[in-house]
Amino acid sequence: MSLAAQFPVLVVVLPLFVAPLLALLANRGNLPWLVAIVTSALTFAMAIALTAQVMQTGVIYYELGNWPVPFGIGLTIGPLSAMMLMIISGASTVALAAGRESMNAEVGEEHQALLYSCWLLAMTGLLGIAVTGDAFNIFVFMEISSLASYVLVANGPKRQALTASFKYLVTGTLGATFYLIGVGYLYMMTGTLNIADMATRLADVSDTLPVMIAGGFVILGVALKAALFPMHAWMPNAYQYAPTPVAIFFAACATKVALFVMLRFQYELFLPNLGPQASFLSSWLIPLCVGGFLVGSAVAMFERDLKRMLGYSSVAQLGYIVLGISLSSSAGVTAAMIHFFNHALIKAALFVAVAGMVLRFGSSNIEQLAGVGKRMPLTTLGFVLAGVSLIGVPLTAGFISKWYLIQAVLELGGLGILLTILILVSSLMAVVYIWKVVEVAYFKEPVDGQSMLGVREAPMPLLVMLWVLVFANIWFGIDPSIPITLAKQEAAGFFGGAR
Amino acid sequence: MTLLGLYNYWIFILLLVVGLYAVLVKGNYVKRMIGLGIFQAAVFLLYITMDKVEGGTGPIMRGVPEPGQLYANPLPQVLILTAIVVGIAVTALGLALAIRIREEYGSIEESDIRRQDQES
Amino acid sequence: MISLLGFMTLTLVAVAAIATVLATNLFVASMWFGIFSLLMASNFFILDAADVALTEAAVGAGVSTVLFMGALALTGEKEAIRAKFSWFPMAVLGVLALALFVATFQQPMLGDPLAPVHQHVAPWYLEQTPLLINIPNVVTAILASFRGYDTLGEVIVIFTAGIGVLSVLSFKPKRRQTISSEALAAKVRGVQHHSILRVVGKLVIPLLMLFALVVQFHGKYTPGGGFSAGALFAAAVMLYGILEGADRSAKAMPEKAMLRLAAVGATLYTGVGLVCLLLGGAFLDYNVLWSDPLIGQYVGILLVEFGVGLTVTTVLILIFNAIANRPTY
Amino acid sequence: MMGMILEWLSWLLLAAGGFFVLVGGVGVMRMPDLYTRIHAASVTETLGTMLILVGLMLHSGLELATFKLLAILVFLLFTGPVSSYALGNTALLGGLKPELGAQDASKEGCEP
Repeated sequence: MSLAAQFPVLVVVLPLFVAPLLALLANRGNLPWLVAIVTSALTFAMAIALTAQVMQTGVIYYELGNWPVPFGIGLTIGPLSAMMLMIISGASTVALAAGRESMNAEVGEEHQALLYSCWLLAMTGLLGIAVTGDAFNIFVFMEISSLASYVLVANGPKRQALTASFKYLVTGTLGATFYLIGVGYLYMMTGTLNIADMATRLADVSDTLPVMIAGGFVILGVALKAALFPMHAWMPNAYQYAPTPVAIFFAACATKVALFVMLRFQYELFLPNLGPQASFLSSWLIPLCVGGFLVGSAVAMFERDLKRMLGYSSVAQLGYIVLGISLSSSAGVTAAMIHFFNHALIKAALFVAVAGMVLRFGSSNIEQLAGVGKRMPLTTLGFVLAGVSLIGVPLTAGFISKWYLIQAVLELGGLGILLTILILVSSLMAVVYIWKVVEVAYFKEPVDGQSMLGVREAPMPLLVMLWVLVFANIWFGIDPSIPITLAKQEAAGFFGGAR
Repeated sequence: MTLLGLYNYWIFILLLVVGLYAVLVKGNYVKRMIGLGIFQAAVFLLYITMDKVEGGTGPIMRGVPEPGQLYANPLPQVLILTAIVVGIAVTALGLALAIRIREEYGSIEESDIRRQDQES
Repeated sequence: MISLLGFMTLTLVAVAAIATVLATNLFVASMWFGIFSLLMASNFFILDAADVALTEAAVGAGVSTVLFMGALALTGEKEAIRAKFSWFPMAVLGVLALALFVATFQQPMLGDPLAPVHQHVAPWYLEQTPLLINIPNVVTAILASFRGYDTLGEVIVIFTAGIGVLSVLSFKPKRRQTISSEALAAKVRGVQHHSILRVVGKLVIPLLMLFALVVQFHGKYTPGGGFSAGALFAAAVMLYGILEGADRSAKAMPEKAMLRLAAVGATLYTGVGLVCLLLGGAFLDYNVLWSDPLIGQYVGILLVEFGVGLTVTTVLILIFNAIANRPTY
Repeated sequence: MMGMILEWLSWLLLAAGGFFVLVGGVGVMRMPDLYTRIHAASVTETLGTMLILVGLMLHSGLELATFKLLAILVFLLFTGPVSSYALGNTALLGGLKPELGAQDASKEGCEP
């Protein structure tokens, strides 16, 4: 078999093979960082090759151990999985490239070998979820990424990182175990674990109560992992107290993988087979998403800490994605997928800029960042442009995803108009909290106690990464062909009946 | 007869509720880890209840199995072997965090920790 | 008759769970948790799940109780007693329990051979294993070969927990350390002079290690395999650590060596998969490992189970030594 | 004929074992403090278990299972009393004074 045919499994196995070896490396200089970024970059290259292949030939199937699918474990890489692979490995590469110096500043030299090993394991877990076609396998890889994420968060400089990590551990394990119960009920009623196979066998048992409960548990478990509105308490905490490069990586892709699982279960399993009951499940999500993006944006407006503010803004943005998913229509899927892609770009850019500021100013408290505009012009400009994309001003990626979301929502008629207004209200709130940072950065005089001498521009790799992301934001604002073709292909897959 | 047939599921529900109650309500971090352990053990019970076949033995086919022999379903057992190790992995990490929190905060009670966080 | 016994053990399990949650002294609670795990293991055996019973007993009752003991020695024993019984969460859980209870009446009965679980995938395994892999223990066949990718993920989960605990506990507490762990262990050895226990320990520990190796390499024929073997071997080392003092068990099984062996175990598993890849098969396809596919499967499963056993053993010992040797405050 | 006697003997042993386990259980409930409870518990541990195991061995006749039961019997013979000793030793070191001893000593006024 040619090497390219092995990519579907190699994209997960490469970091999985390197991570244990990385844990053995002595903490000399930035050797662990180097190994981590090379592996991450290679995975990113493989992900791009896979996406190109998926765009031409459609879904790729790969059977592990050469066992036929319902009996062995099969990997299915559709357009959505390919996009997720790109987002995860891309976010990891960018975060590693931009975050080397801030990681050295925040985490001591002697802890880095284990830290970067956990980083690769977190990435492996997320990639494993995106690639696999087996319901129980998703649980196993979800556990790998979660365990590694708890360790990454616990390495934060301040002592609150420990309690943030413990709360994240309890919530994450509850979510994963709810998901496991859901899969257990599905297995009890269908007798198989492969998602595609389960979909075919679910039709004749779909009216029984245990299948409804299975859907409820899976959605609840995944919502807990994705920090959906009422259960989001752990996410802002984790982003604030985790080392900043970890926050870049998580903000861009960690919670989105849980939404990826929700989207797959909702559209592949519940919608085609459960009929009326499935729309009950998703309509129960709409009020939660509305609550999510209203409360998320509102709290973000009054937040004093920059990273915590972006955490709450992530809660709001995830609310948009779940709104797209819960519309259970082809336009809804397209909107959700496009926002997967664009939100990763926006949040990665914002957090890279914040990493620069925290590195030079030593704190992420907004008041203390006064006058950052004058001292670090390039970083702050990058932050502002990313903020503009977050708000959804035309010619930016944010606008494209908002545009498709509003188009999808308007299909609902009366309710759609109300939802559109609410989306615009939350975008206005986004303007407020981005402006709050801009005002502090440019128009406020630095706090007198703050010595501005030592402060200079952010390190070169961070700036390069920031501006690569900002240009990507603008580029995908003007020519969003790649995410849109992938989204349309996936939507066709679900509704066109190609699968 | 339904009592014996569905009793396993009822005990699963009871353990689920007991485990969740301990995780959500108890303030002590080690007690919450024990609650998490009970909650995961309940899920193990749900899976293993599925594998029992009336009159079947364990899925070990020594020698030539006589045709009529029924075997228990091996698949849930494989899944639960994996889930048990996940449970112990999470418990170990949770306890390590509880130890570090005790050293940094001086206590592992939710109320004390929140009070110290608000003061600082 | 057997399901009546199952009925009894399950009631005991429920009682043990409630007692665990109600106990306010955490040592008592973790003891109850050990009893709960052991009763759960015996119940698994009644439900014809021998492998799971062995692993649950070794991991649930053995290793996790020792970990809880170690953690409690470093944190507080008493739980802050909040007398009030909060109604709101109980009400929510009550509604959830009611919904689940109503659903149970549409679920297949215990032991019902016509249940969907026994229709589609399970019979294929039971028929094909003698032909394709030809080992008696079907559970090990599925664990290592049919769903080998799951178990690979599993080894990585336990490895992540190992380096996670190391990374979290590598931050030495800032406060001055009054007594080093070696001196503390010597003091404890002086006071508790477990001479009788250490003599019997010397007798039991080798037997336990031998049994662990039997379970590891006999896993194809009798219930057992990497996980339970790893847990049993780690339990033997923990018993040695408890009797002789944790510093001696740390000297016997140093942390650096354990981390290396755990990494070797994990990469051994991935390595076997990659070798299958290079030999032209799919990832984790053991048929290509040997000229005759059956022997290929045999060799593949043997190596993979050894990788699992090695990683689980070394990670559990690593965690025990890290927790037991931490200076107390 | 021989089988009949063995059958009866094993049922007899099993019943006796069951009875002693019951006695141990009641003893643990009634005894006042830890040390006397260890006595009651060890009745179950040694006598009750031994009788049940021997009864099972007779029941299963000469097979591999019998040897395994014998191994369990030997293992329990070693670890049972040792664990009760460890419990008592640690309790004493932990400062738990035996209750009955204290009352007689205080009456006669000598150190317990």
